[in-house]
Amino acid sequence: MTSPERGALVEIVGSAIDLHRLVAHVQHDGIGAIATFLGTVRDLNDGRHVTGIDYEAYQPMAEAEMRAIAAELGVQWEGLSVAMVHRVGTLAVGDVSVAIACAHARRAPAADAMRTAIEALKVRVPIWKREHYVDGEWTWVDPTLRAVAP
Amino acid sequence: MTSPERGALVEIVGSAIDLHRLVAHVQHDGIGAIATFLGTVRDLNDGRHVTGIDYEAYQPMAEAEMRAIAAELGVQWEGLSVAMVHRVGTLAVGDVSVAIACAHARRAPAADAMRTAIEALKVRVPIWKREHYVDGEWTWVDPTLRAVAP
Amino acid sequence: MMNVPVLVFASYADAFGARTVDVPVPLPCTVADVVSAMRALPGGHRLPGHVLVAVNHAYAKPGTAVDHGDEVALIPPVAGG
Amino acid sequence: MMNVPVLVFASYADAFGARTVDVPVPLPCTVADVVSAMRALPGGHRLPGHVLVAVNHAYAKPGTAVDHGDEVALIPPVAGG
Repeated sequence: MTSPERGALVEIVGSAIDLHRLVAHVQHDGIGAIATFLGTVRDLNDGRHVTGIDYEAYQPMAEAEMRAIAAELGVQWEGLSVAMVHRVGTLAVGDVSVAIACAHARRAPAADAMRTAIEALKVRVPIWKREHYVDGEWTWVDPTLRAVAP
Repeated sequence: MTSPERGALVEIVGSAIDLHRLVAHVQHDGIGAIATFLGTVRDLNDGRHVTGIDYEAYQPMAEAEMRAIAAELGVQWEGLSVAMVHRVGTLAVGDVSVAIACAHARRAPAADAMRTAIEALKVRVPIWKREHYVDGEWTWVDPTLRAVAP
Repeated sequence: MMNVPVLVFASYADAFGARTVDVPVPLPCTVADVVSAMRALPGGHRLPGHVLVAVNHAYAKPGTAVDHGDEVALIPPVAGG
Repeated sequence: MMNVPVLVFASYADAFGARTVDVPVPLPCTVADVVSAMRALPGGHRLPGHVLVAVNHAYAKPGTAVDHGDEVALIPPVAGG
Protein backbone atom coordinates (compact mmCIF):
# COMPACT_ATOMS: atom_id res chain seq x y z
CA MET A 1 0.00 0.00 0.00
CA THR A 2 1.17 3.45 -0.83
CA SER A 3 1.58 6.53 1.30
CA PRO A 4 -1.35 8.94 1.67
CA GLU A 5 0.91 11.88 0.88
CA ARG A 6 1.55 11.02 -2.78
CA GLY A 7 0.44 13.58 -5.33
CA ALA A 8 -2.50 13.36 -7.67
CA LEU A 9 -2.32 11.22 -10.80
CA VAL A 10 -3.21 13.57 -13.67
CA GLU A 11 -2.81 12.62 -17.32
CA ILE A 12 -3.96 13.13 -20.87
CA VAL A 13 -3.55 9.80 -22.63
CA GLY A 14 -3.86 8.57 -26.22
CA SER A 15 -5.07 5.04 -25.54
CA ALA A 16 -7.55 3.08 -23.44
CA ILE A 17 -7.89 4.14 -19.79
CA ASP A 18 -7.24 1.48 -17.16
CA LEU A 19 -9.55 2.19 -14.20
CA HIS A 20 -7.55 -0.17 -12.00
CA ARG A 21 -4.50 2.04 -12.36
CA LEU A 22 -6.43 5.04 -10.99
CA VAL A 23 -7.89 2.99 -8.15
CA ALA A 24 -4.45 1.62 -7.26
CA HIS A 25 -3.05 5.15 -7.27
CA VAL A 26 -5.55 6.56 -4.77
CA GLN A 27 -5.76 3.52 -2.52
CA HIS A 28 -3.82 3.27 0.73
CA ASP A 29 -4.40 1.81 4.18
CA GLY A 30 -5.97 4.99 5.56
CA ILE A 31 -8.86 5.19 3.13
CA GLY A 32 -12.25 3.56 3.53
CA ALA A 33 -14.01 4.72 0.36
CA ILE A 34 -13.14 5.19 -3.29
CA ALA A 35 -15.62 6.94 -5.58
CA THR A 36 -14.93 6.74 -9.29
CA PHE A 37 -16.45 8.28 -12.39
CA LEU A 38 -16.21 6.97 -15.93
CA GLY A 39 -17.41 9.01 -18.88
CA THR A 40 -18.24 6.92 -21.93
CA VAL A 41 -19.18 7.68 -25.52
CA ARG A 42 -22.89 7.05 -25.85
CA ASP A 43 -24.81 6.26 -29.00
CA LEU A 44 -27.28 9.13 -28.69
CA ASN A 45 -26.62 12.79 -27.85
CA ASP A 46 -29.14 15.59 -28.13
CA GLY A 47 -31.31 13.22 -30.13
CA ARG A 48 -28.64 12.46 -32.76
CA HIS A 49 -27.15 9.03 -33.35
CA VAL A 50 -23.44 9.21 -32.60
CA THR A 51 -20.91 6.93 -34.29
CA GLY A 52 -17.79 8.22 -32.56
CA ILE A 53 -16.05 11.20 -31.01
CA ASP A 54 -12.67 12.81 -31.66
CA TYR A 55 -11.26 14.29 -28.47
CA GLU A 56 -8.61 16.98 -28.63
CA ALA A 57 -6.75 18.60 -25.73
CA TYR A 58 -4.38 21.48 -25.15
CA GLN A 59 -2.27 18.98 -23.27
CA PRO A 60 0.05 21.04 -21.04
CA MET A 61 -2.75 23.37 -19.98
CA ALA A 62 -5.26 20.52 -19.59
CA GLU A 63 -2.88 18.73 -17.25
CA ALA A 64 -2.17 21.98 -15.38
CA GLU A 65 -5.91 22.60 -14.91
CA MET A 66 -6.47 19.03 -13.74
CA ARG A 67 -3.60 19.38 -11.26
CA ALA A 68 -5.17 22.64 -10.04
CA ILE A 69 -8.55 20.95 -9.60
CA ALA A 70 -6.95 18.08 -7.68
CA ALA A 71 -5.12 20.56 -5.45
CA GLU A 72 -8.32 22.49 -4.75
CA LEU A 73 -10.16 19.27 -3.88
CA GLY A 74 -7.35 18.39 -1.49
CA VAL A 75 -7.81 21.70 0.29
CA GLN A 76 -11.58 21.23 0.54
CA TRP A 77 -11.32 17.61 1.73
CA GLU A 78 -8.20 17.00 3.79
CA GLY A 79 -6.60 13.62 3.22
CA LEU A 80 -8.21 13.16 -0.20
CA SER A 81 -6.37 11.16 -2.89
CA VAL A 82 -7.19 12.02 -6.50
CA ALA A 83 -6.58 10.51 -9.95
CA MET A 84 -7.91 12.09 -13.17
CA VAL A 85 -7.16 10.74 -16.65
CA HIS A 86 -8.68 11.96 -19.91
CA ARG A 87 -8.26 10.20 -23.23
CA VAL A 88 -7.81 11.99 -26.55
CA GLY A 89 -7.99 10.78 -30.15
CA THR A 90 -10.76 8.91 -31.93
CA LEU A 91 -13.15 7.06 -29.63
CA ALA A 92 -15.93 4.67 -30.55
CA VAL A 93 -19.30 4.28 -28.86
CA GLY A 94 -18.73 2.61 -25.48
CA ASP A 95 -15.15 3.81 -25.10
CA VAL A 96 -14.17 5.49 -21.83
CA SER A 97 -13.19 9.13 -22.40
CA VAL A 98 -12.48 10.17 -18.82
CA ALA A 99 -11.87 8.44 -15.50
CA ILE A 100 -11.70 9.99 -12.04
CA ALA A 101 -11.01 8.31 -8.70
CA CYS A 102 -11.27 10.02 -5.32
CA ALA A 103 -10.37 8.21 -2.11
CA HIS A 104 -10.91 9.31 1.46
CA ALA A 105 -11.24 7.81 4.93
CA ARG A 106 -15.00 8.44 4.72
CA ARG A 107 -17.47 7.94 1.91
CA ALA A 108 -19.15 11.35 1.82
CA PRO A 109 -15.95 13.29 1.00
CA ALA A 110 -14.92 10.67 -1.56
CA ALA A 111 -18.27 10.86 -3.35
CA ASP A 112 -18.60 14.64 -3.11
CA ALA A 113 -15.06 15.19 -4.36
CA MET A 114 -15.60 12.85 -7.32
CA ARG A 115 -18.70 14.78 -8.31
CA THR A 116 -16.97 18.13 -7.88
CA ALA A 117 -14.02 16.90 -9.95
CA ILE A 118 -16.05 15.90 -13.00
CA GLU A 119 -18.08 19.12 -12.90
CA ALA A 120 -14.89 21.20 -12.67
CA LEU A 121 -13.23 19.22 -15.45
CA LYS A 122 -16.15 19.89 -17.75
CA VAL A 123 -16.04 23.67 -17.28
CA ARG A 124 -12.31 24.36 -16.95
CA VAL A 125 -10.10 21.79 -18.63
CA PRO A 126 -9.24 22.66 -22.26
CA ILE A 127 -10.51 19.56 -24.02
CA TRP A 128 -12.81 19.52 -27.04
CA LYS A 129 -14.86 16.90 -28.77
CA ARG A 130 -16.07 16.50 -32.33
CA GLU A 131 -19.08 14.23 -32.56
CA HIS A 132 -19.66 12.17 -35.68
CA TYR A 133 -23.20 11.17 -36.60
CA VAL A 134 -24.67 8.30 -38.62
CA ASP A 135 -25.64 10.71 -41.41
CA GLY A 136 -21.94 11.56 -41.94
CA GLU A 137 -22.18 15.00 -40.39
CA TRP A 138 -20.01 16.12 -37.48
CA THR A 139 -19.84 19.04 -35.09
CA TRP A 140 -17.59 20.42 -32.39
CA VAL A 141 -19.73 20.16 -29.26
CA ASP A 142 -20.30 23.50 -27.54
CA PRO A 143 -21.91 22.96 -24.13
CA THR A 144 -22.48 26.71 -23.78
CA LEU A 145 -25.09 26.47 -26.54
CA ARG A 146 -27.11 23.77 -24.84
CA ALA A 147 -29.44 23.59 -21.87
CA VAL A 148 -29.24 19.87 -21.19
CA ALA A 149 -29.23 18.45 -17.68
CA PRO A 150 -25.88 16.94 -16.66
CA MET B 1 -22.20 -4.15 -25.74
CA THR B 2 -25.07 -5.43 -23.72
CA SER B 3 -28.71 -4.51 -23.68
CA PRO B 4 -29.92 -1.76 -21.35
CA GLU B 5 -32.79 -3.95 -20.17
CA ARG B 6 -30.67 -6.52 -18.36
CA GLY B 7 -31.32 -6.88 -14.63
CA ALA B 8 -29.13 -5.71 -11.80
CA LEU B 9 -26.04 -7.69 -10.83
CA VAL B 10 -26.45 -8.40 -7.10
CA GLU B 11 -24.19 -10.77 -5.21
CA ILE B 12 -22.69 -11.74 -1.87
CA VAL B 13 -19.26 -13.21 -2.62
CA GLY B 14 -16.58 -14.96 -0.61
CA SER B 15 -13.53 -13.77 -2.50
CA ALA B 16 -11.97 -10.62 -3.98
CA ILE B 17 -14.34 -8.30 -5.86
CA ASP B 18 -13.47 -7.52 -9.48
CA LEU B 19 -14.58 -3.94 -10.19
CA HIS B 20 -14.25 -4.51 -13.94
CA ARG B 21 -16.97 -7.15 -13.78
CA LEU B 22 -19.41 -4.65 -12.27
CA VAL B 23 -18.47 -1.97 -14.79
CA ALA B 24 -18.86 -4.42 -17.68
CA HIS B 25 -22.27 -5.41 -16.36
CA VAL B 26 -23.71 -1.90 -16.26
CA GLN B 27 -22.08 -0.62 -19.45
CA HIS B 28 -23.95 -0.47 -22.75
CA ASP B 29 -24.03 1.84 -25.74
CA GLY B 30 -26.76 4.07 -24.31
CA ILE B 31 -24.90 5.14 -21.21
CA GLY B 32 -22.58 8.10 -20.89
CA ALA B 33 -21.59 7.89 -17.24
CA ILE B 34 -20.67 5.20 -14.75
CA ALA B 35 -20.30 6.09 -11.08
CA THR B 36 -18.75 3.47 -8.83
CA PHE B 37 -18.16 3.11 -5.12
CA LEU B 38 -15.62 0.91 -3.42
CA GLY B 39 -15.61 0.41 0.32
CA THR B 40 -12.26 -0.68 1.71
CA VAL B 41 -11.02 -1.81 5.10
CA ARG B 42 -9.09 1.07 6.60
CA ASP B 43 -6.42 0.89 9.25
CA LEU B 44 -8.11 3.27 11.70
CA ASN B 45 -11.76 3.34 12.82
CA ASP B 46 -13.11 5.47 15.67
CA GLY B 47 -9.54 6.03 16.73
CA ARG B 48 -8.67 2.32 17.03
CA HIS B 49 -6.03 0.59 14.90
CA VAL B 50 -7.76 -2.09 12.84
CA THR B 51 -5.97 -5.24 11.69
CA GLY B 52 -8.85 -6.81 9.80
CA ILE B 53 -12.61 -7.30 9.58
CA ASP B 54 -14.79 -10.39 9.45
CA TYR B 55 -17.90 -9.76 7.37
CA GLU B 56 -20.96 -11.94 7.80
CA ALA B 57 -24.21 -11.81 5.80
CA TYR B 58 -27.64 -13.35 5.92
CA GLN B 59 -27.08 -14.18 2.29
CA PRO B 60 -30.57 -14.79 0.81
CA MET B 61 -32.03 -11.76 2.58
CA ALA B 62 -28.98 -9.60 1.82
CA GLU B 63 -29.30 -10.38 -1.88
CA ALA B 64 -33.07 -9.79 -1.73
CA GLU B 65 -32.55 -6.37 -0.09
CA MET B 66 -29.89 -5.43 -2.65
CA ARG B 67 -32.23 -6.45 -5.47
CA ALA B 68 -34.96 -4.32 -3.86
CA ILE B 69 -32.59 -1.34 -3.61
CA ALA B 70 -31.60 -1.76 -7.26
CA ALA B 71 -35.25 -1.94 -8.29
CA GLU B 72 -36.10 1.21 -6.32
CA LEU B 73 -33.17 3.06 -7.91
CA GLY B 74 -34.41 1.99 -11.33
CA VAL B 75 -37.80 3.51 -10.58
CA GLN B 76 -36.26 6.76 -9.36
CA TRP B 77 -33.85 7.04 -12.32
CA GLU B 78 -35.26 5.50 -15.48
CA GLY B 79 -32.72 3.71 -17.61
CA LEU B 80 -30.32 3.15 -14.73
CA SER B 81 -28.10 0.06 -14.72
CA VAL B 82 -26.96 -1.21 -11.33
CA ALA B 83 -24.40 -3.67 -9.97
CA MET B 84 -23.85 -4.27 -6.22
CA VAL B 85 -21.47 -6.86 -4.81
CA HIS B 86 -20.55 -7.32 -1.15
CA ARG B 87 -17.79 -9.57 0.09
CA VAL B 88 -17.97 -11.70 3.24
CA GLY B 89 -15.32 -13.57 5.20
CA THR B 90 -12.06 -12.34 6.67
CA LEU B 91 -10.72 -9.15 5.05
CA ALA B 92 -7.38 -7.45 5.62
CA VAL B 93 -6.68 -3.71 5.68
CA GLY B 94 -6.94 -2.43 2.11
CA ASP B 95 -9.31 -5.15 0.91
CA VAL B 96 -12.47 -4.10 -0.92
CA SER B 97 -15.59 -5.05 1.07
CA VAL B 98 -18.26 -3.63 -1.25
CA ALA B 99 -18.47 -2.41 -4.83
CA ILE B 100 -21.33 -0.57 -6.51
CA ALA B 101 -21.62 0.60 -10.11
CA CYS B 102 -24.44 2.76 -11.47
CA ALA B 103 -24.63 3.67 -15.16
CA HIS B 104 -26.93 6.14 -16.87
CA ALA B 105 -27.08 8.23 -20.01
CA ARG B 106 -26.26 11.28 -17.88
CA ARG B 107 -23.78 11.77 -15.07
CA ALA B 108 -26.04 13.29 -12.39
CA PRO B 109 -28.37 10.27 -12.15
CA ALA B 110 -25.40 7.88 -12.21
CA ALA B 111 -23.65 9.72 -9.36
CA ASP B 112 -26.81 10.30 -7.31
CA ALA B 113 -27.91 6.67 -7.67
CA MET B 114 -24.47 5.41 -6.61
CA ARG B 115 -24.62 7.55 -3.49
CA THR B 116 -28.19 6.49 -2.72
CA ALA B 117 -27.23 2.85 -3.21
CA ILE B 118 -24.39 2.81 -0.69
CA GLU B 119 -26.44 4.71 1.89
CA ALA B 120 -29.35 2.27 1.47
CA LEU B 121 -27.03 -0.72 1.64
CA LYS B 122 -25.60 0.47 4.93
CA VAL B 123 -28.99 0.83 6.62
CA ARG B 124 -30.97 -2.08 5.13
CA VAL B 125 -28.83 -4.96 3.96
CA PRO B 126 -28.27 -7.63 6.64
CA ILE B 127 -24.48 -7.67 6.76
CA TRP B 128 -22.37 -7.41 9.89
CA LYS B 129 -18.74 -6.79 10.59
CA ARG B 130 -16.45 -7.75 13.43
CA GLU B 131 -13.44 -5.47 13.67
CA HIS B 132 -10.16 -6.79 15.02
CA TYR B 133 -7.73 -4.38 16.66
CA VAL B 134 -3.98 -4.39 17.18
CA ASP B 135 -4.43 -5.01 20.91
CA GLY B 136 -6.13 -8.34 20.12
CA GLU B 137 -9.62 -7.12 21.01
CA TRP B 138 -12.54 -7.30 18.62
CA THR B 139 -16.10 -6.00 18.45
CA TRP B 140 -19.19 -6.31 16.30
CA VAL B 141 -19.62 -2.84 14.84
CA ASP B 142 -22.96 -1.25 15.70
CA PRO B 143 -23.47 1.96 13.67
CA THR B 144 -26.55 2.80 15.73
CA LEU B 145 -24.28 3.44 18.73
CA ARG B 146 -22.09 5.96 16.94
CA ALA B 147 -22.44 9.52 15.75
CA VAL B 148 -19.71 9.59 13.13
CA ALA B 149 -20.04 11.42 9.84
CA PRO B 150 -20.40 9.09 6.82
CA MET C 1 -45.80 -25.71 21.71
CA MET C 2 -43.56 -26.12 18.67
CA ASN C 3 -39.87 -25.45 18.33
CA VAL C 4 -39.35 -22.81 15.66
CA PRO C 5 -35.75 -22.62 14.42
CA VAL C 6 -34.67 -18.96 14.44
CA LEU C 7 -31.53 -17.81 12.63
CA VAL C 8 -29.25 -15.53 14.61
CA PHE C 9 -26.20 -13.63 13.39
CA ALA C 10 -23.17 -11.71 14.56
CA SER C 11 -23.48 -10.48 18.18
CA TYR C 12 -26.80 -12.33 18.58
CA ALA C 13 -25.12 -15.58 17.56
CA ASP C 14 -22.48 -14.88 20.21
CA ALA C 15 -25.25 -14.24 22.78
CA PHE C 16 -26.92 -17.58 22.17
CA GLY C 17 -23.73 -19.47 21.37
CA ALA C 18 -25.33 -20.80 18.20
CA ARG C 19 -26.29 -19.85 14.63
CA THR C 20 -29.79 -21.29 15.01
CA VAL C 21 -31.93 -21.25 18.14
CA ASP C 22 -34.91 -23.55 18.64
CA VAL C 23 -37.62 -21.35 20.14
CA PRO C 24 -40.66 -22.91 21.84
CA VAL C 25 -43.81 -21.10 20.71
CA PRO C 26 -47.42 -22.04 19.90
CA LEU C 27 -48.02 -21.88 16.12
CA PRO C 28 -49.33 -19.79 14.51
CA CYS C 29 -47.96 -16.91 16.56
CA THR C 30 -46.44 -13.46 15.96
CA VAL C 31 -42.97 -12.07 15.62
CA ALA C 32 -43.40 -10.46 19.04
CA ASP C 33 -44.18 -13.87 20.55
CA VAL C 34 -40.99 -15.32 19.08
CA VAL C 35 -38.86 -12.50 20.46
CA SER C 36 -40.48 -12.77 23.91
CA ALA C 37 -39.80 -16.49 24.00
CA MET C 38 -36.18 -15.92 22.97
CA ARG C 39 -35.61 -13.48 25.82
CA ALA C 40 -36.42 -16.29 28.25
CA LEU C 41 -33.81 -18.65 26.72
CA PRO C 42 -30.17 -18.88 27.91
CA GLY C 43 -28.36 -15.85 26.44
CA GLY C 44 -31.64 -14.10 25.64
CA HIS C 45 -30.99 -11.48 28.31
CA ARG C 46 -28.22 -10.13 26.04
CA LEU C 47 -30.71 -9.08 23.35
CA PRO C 48 -31.30 -5.31 23.23
CA GLY C 49 -34.66 -3.77 24.07
CA HIS C 50 -35.64 -3.50 20.43
CA VAL C 51 -34.90 -6.39 18.08
CA LEU C 52 -35.41 -6.43 14.32
CA VAL C 53 -36.85 -9.61 12.88
CA ALA C 54 -37.08 -10.91 9.31
CA VAL C 55 -39.63 -13.44 8.13
CA ASN C 56 -38.93 -15.14 4.81
CA HIS C 57 -36.08 -12.72 3.98
CA ALA C 58 -38.09 -9.54 4.55
CA TYR C 59 -38.19 -7.19 7.53
CA ALA C 60 -41.26 -7.98 9.65
CA LYS C 61 -43.33 -6.10 12.23
CA PRO C 62 -44.07 -7.30 15.78
CA GLY C 63 -47.54 -8.33 14.63
CA THR C 64 -46.39 -10.27 11.58
CA ALA C 65 -47.61 -13.88 11.71
CA VAL C 66 -45.19 -16.78 12.05
CA ASP C 67 -46.29 -20.29 11.08
CA HIS C 68 -44.86 -23.65 10.05
CA GLY C 69 -42.24 -23.36 7.32
CA ASP C 70 -41.54 -19.65 7.73
CA GLU C 71 -37.87 -18.70 7.87
CA VAL C 72 -37.44 -16.46 10.91
CA ALA C 73 -34.24 -14.51 11.64
CA LEU C 74 -33.15 -11.93 14.21
CA ILE C 75 -31.34 -9.05 12.53
CA PRO C 76 -28.72 -7.26 14.66
CA PRO C 77 -27.91 -3.64 13.74
CA VAL C 78 -26.49 -3.96 10.22
CA ALA C 79 -23.00 -2.72 9.41
CA GLY C 80 -22.34 -3.51 5.77
CA GLY C 81 -20.27 -1.41 3.44
CA MET D 1 5.13 44.74 -35.21
CA MET D 2 6.05 41.19 -34.28
CA ASN D 3 4.42 37.93 -35.29
CA VAL D 4 3.19 36.15 -32.15
CA PRO D 5 2.37 32.48 -32.73
CA VAL D 6 -1.05 31.77 -31.23
CA LEU D 7 -2.26 28.19 -30.68
CA VAL D 8 -5.81 27.48 -31.85
CA PHE D 9 -7.88 24.35 -31.25
CA ALA D 10 -11.02 22.56 -32.37
CA SER D 11 -13.50 24.86 -34.13
CA TYR D 12 -11.03 27.77 -33.99
CA ALA D 13 -8.42 25.64 -35.80
CA ASP D 14 -11.07 24.94 -38.43
CA ALA D 15 -11.80 28.67 -38.70
CA PHE D 16 -8.19 29.58 -39.38
CA GLY D 17 -7.32 26.39 -41.23
CA ALA D 18 -4.29 25.92 -39.00
CA ARG D 19 -3.20 24.82 -35.53
CA THR D 20 -0.99 27.88 -35.05
CA VAL D 21 -1.69 31.40 -36.31
CA ASP D 22 1.01 34.06 -36.64
CA VAL D 23 -0.58 37.23 -35.31
CA PRO D 24 1.01 40.64 -36.05
CA VAL D 25 1.03 42.74 -32.86
CA PRO D 26 3.39 45.24 -31.23
CA LEU D 27 5.12 43.70 -28.18
CA PRO D 28 4.51 44.00 -25.32
CA CYS D 29 0.76 44.13 -25.81
CA THR D 30 -2.35 42.68 -24.16
CA VAL D 31 -4.53 39.64 -24.68
CA ALA D 32 -7.23 41.97 -26.04
CA ASP D 33 -4.78 43.29 -28.64
CA VAL D 34 -4.01 39.75 -29.78
CA VAL D 35 -7.68 38.86 -30.14
CA SER D 36 -8.43 42.10 -32.04
CA ALA D 37 -5.59 41.41 -34.46
CA MET D 38 -6.81 37.86 -35.01
CA ARG D 39 -10.32 39.05 -35.92
CA ALA D 40 -8.75 40.91 -38.85
CA LEU D 41 -7.00 37.78 -40.17
CA PRO D 42 -8.53 35.40 -42.76
CA GLY D 43 -11.01 33.23 -40.84
CA GLY D 44 -11.02 35.60 -37.87
CA HIS D 45 -14.59 36.67 -38.59
CA ARG D 46 -15.65 33.17 -37.48
CA LEU D 47 -14.52 33.80 -33.90
CA PRO D 48 -17.42 34.39 -31.48
CA GLY D 49 -17.94 37.75 -29.76
CA HIS D 50 -16.24 36.57 -26.58
CA VAL D 51 -13.06 34.55 -26.83
CA LEU D 52 -11.20 32.90 -23.94
CA VAL D 53 -7.43 33.17 -24.04
CA ALA D 54 -4.72 31.34 -22.12
CA VAL D 55 -1.21 32.71 -21.56
CA ASN D 56 1.40 30.21 -20.43
CA HIS D 57 -1.21 27.49 -19.76
CA ALA D 58 -3.43 29.64 -17.53
CA TYR D 59 -6.66 31.47 -18.31
CA ALA D 60 -5.91 35.16 -18.93
CA LYS D 61 -7.90 38.39 -18.81
CA PRO D 62 -8.22 40.90 -21.67
CA GLY D 63 -5.68 43.12 -19.92
CA THR D 64 -3.10 40.37 -19.32
CA ALA D 65 0.26 41.29 -20.84
CA VAL D 66 1.71 39.34 -23.76
CA ASP D 67 5.43 39.56 -24.49
CA HIS D 68 8.20 37.64 -26.25
CA GLY D 69 8.28 33.98 -25.28
CA ASP D 70 4.76 33.80 -23.85
CA GLU D 71 2.68 30.85 -25.03
CA VAL D 72 -0.66 32.25 -26.16
CA ALA D 73 -3.67 30.09 -27.01
CA LEU D 74 -7.32 30.68 -27.89
CA ILE D 75 -9.61 28.38 -25.90
CA PRO D 76 -12.92 27.46 -27.57
CA PRO D 77 -15.80 26.44 -25.29
CA VAL D 78 -14.48 23.31 -23.58
CA ALA D 79 -16.31 20.01 -23.84
CA GLY D 80 -14.28 17.42 -21.97
CA GLY D 81 -15.72 14.53 -20.05
